[in-house]
Amino acid sequence: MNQIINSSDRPRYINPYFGGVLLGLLLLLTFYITGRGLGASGAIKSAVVTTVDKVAPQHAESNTYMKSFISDDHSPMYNWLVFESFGVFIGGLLSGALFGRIKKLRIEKSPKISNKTRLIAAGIGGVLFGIGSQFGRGCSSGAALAGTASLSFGGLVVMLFMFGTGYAVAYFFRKLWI
Amino acid sequence: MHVHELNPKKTLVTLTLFVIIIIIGLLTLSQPRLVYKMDMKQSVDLALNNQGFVDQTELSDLLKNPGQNTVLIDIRDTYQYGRGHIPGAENISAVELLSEDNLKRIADLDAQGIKVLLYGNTLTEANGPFMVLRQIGYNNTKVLIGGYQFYQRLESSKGDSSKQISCVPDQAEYNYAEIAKSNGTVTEGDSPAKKPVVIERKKKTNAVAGGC
Amino acid sequence: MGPLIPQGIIPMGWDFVIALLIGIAFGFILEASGFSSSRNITGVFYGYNFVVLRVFFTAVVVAMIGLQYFDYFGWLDLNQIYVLPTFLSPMIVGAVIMGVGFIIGGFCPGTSYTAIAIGKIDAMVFTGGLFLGIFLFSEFFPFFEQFYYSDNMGNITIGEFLGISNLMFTMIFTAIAVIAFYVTWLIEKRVRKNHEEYKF
Amino acid sequence: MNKNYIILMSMLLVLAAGLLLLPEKNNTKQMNPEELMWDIVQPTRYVTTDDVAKSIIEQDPLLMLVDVRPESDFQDFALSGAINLPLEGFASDDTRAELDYPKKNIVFYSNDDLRADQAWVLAKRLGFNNVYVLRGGLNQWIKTIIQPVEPAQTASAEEFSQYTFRKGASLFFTGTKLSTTATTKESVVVTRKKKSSAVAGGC
Repeated sequence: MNQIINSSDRPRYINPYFGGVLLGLLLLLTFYITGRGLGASGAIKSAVVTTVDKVAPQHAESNTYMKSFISDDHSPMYNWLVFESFGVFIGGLLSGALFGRIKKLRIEKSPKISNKTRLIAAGIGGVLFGIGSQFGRGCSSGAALAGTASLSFGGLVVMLFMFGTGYAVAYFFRKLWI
Repeated sequence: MHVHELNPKKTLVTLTLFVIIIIIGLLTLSQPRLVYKMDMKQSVDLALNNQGFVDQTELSDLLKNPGQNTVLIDIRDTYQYGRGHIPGAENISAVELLSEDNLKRIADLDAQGIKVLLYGNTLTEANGPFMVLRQIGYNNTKVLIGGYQFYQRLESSKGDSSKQISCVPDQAEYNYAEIAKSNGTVTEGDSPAKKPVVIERKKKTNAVAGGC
Repeated sequence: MGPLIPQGIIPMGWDFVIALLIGIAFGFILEASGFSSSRNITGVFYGYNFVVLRVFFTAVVVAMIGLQYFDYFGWLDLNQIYVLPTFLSPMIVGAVIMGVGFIIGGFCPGTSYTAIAIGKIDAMVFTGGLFLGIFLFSEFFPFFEQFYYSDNMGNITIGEFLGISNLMFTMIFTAIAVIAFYVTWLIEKRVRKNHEEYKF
Repeated sequence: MNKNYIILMSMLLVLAAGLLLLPEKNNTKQMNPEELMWDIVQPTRYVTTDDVAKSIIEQDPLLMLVDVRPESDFQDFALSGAINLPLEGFASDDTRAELDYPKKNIVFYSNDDLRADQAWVLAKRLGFNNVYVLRGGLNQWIKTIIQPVEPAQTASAEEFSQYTFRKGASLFFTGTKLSTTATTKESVVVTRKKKSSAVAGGC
């Protein structure tokens, strides 16, 4: 534990508790300023609605789910979460640049699987997460993080079941990661 | 162990900042000067049971032996007070009643077993200040039914035993349902119940809110 | 005082500027904590890297405690805070689906944005998958519309559901978090002894 | 384990425990007594029977009449569109919920104005800012609206126009009584205050 490994190929991250405290304070600030928490999947939802609305407006209008997010006043992209998510991207860019993690395009995976497997898994995971986040009224940041912090019962439920399921099925997908 | 996990100093510093903010919050937390001593249930009971309402008999007794165990406080404005008030009453406005000095005085009076009787022009005018004082724990406060208007009527009818003056708070003066049923064709004097009321009303023309 | 925007202290026009700034801070913290790496994230499920748990629980505990102190000080009106409404069964189903998606995909939406920023192709595919998933959900929405709105418990808080005060729950939650930090530290030490390769 | 981590964890625990040790907060949602007293002396908290009559006739969607008398009295007679919240119930949370229409003007009335005034003080303490008292209550209602008295010949033009209005109102309320009582129970439907307007499912 006392040995200090300082090889340059090792990514340098901040202390997770430090990240946690910072994230907690940021969340608190967000609540203080805007009255609601952070979020991420909402931006994709706006993007989906916008795309469908552009490509097939009538189809979007006839869809009961999408219709509720379409307004005549402005595009669904004109949304708090879209701006916030764009900020998340920029923030990632800044941090990546600062810690020297921005490199050429690459795929991160367990050495046991091929690139193709990893990409298919990522795609399937994304689809599942997309569907799940709609049922769960938010993803890990919106429902689990911000929801639990604001003491919403639903937020706690999402957090417990999401991590619980993760542990329950982790064994079957171990090859993807270790 | 990851390299980064060996150095939680920044974390400590940040968290300490957070703690400092909270300590500042605790220190600057202003305790309100006045707090409600009654919970909602007690307050509702206070209202419904007419606790602390002083009726005509009590008032007459009080006027016969003034200054003994009750202090009268007129909460109307100085102008109205100047035009006439119950003998021995002091003039303190409702808002002033909550000043440090006045509250201390009420508490001191309570310690001596002396009551504080508030009145306005009507019962309703003094009811709010009375309820506030009671709810913040000054249980020796009372309020005069009918207010100053009722006192005036009581005075003017002095010695005239034929006139029975009474005043019951929030009493229906009419049979509303009857009037509603009679379909608007009510003419003066067709209901015996409201006859005295009409007469009474004409007498006290300056009274805005009728009743007592 | 707060929340500032709903109270009109900060005009609505600043809404999106603030959103962008908050997003930048959010993204920075996520990336700097190592959430741009899916193997870092999934480590929490295999016991070799509990960074997710640490960041997540610390953040929730700090924010939760802070919110309640702020409410106590009168700086923030908790009644005006958006409390996520609870739709119990759809939320459980959603969380289970997300759990599976999490372990297969290795990201969650927020972290995938930061991973794209540093050039991870898998994160781009994941985000594409998210897009497709939400699209599919919208398309097939009529089939489970009834289920989607079922079990509505309103804006119920944890304390209300458990029948304890929210302050008490915060204490319990903090205690659980601290215990979890210690236990995972022990687990991580043991697992790492057996594995040598953690170069991510 | 690094000593700093132990300090860190202790700090979190102390912070959380501190929440439990905080002295019981007097409910800040309640209006503090001084502010309440200031509001009590404002004459604007009263509305006249004429105002209410006008609002009812014009079907003002913002008007919410609350009868604070016992239920039996309410059954016998009530102003049209009024709901019944007897003063007894003001201690319960249900009553609180009934009054939670922040956009409406809630007018309390009783036989006279005492009970209404008491209800007003209690509601105000509970933090409802949009409450008023019907000056003179139903007694005044009958005197001025249902059975208006013609002003003396020397009275001002304003008094006469007021009298004309009252005559008309009297006809309105007594003549169309049957139809208005029928709709009394289904009072105005309004949307409740939501906790927040944020989009659901926004993550």
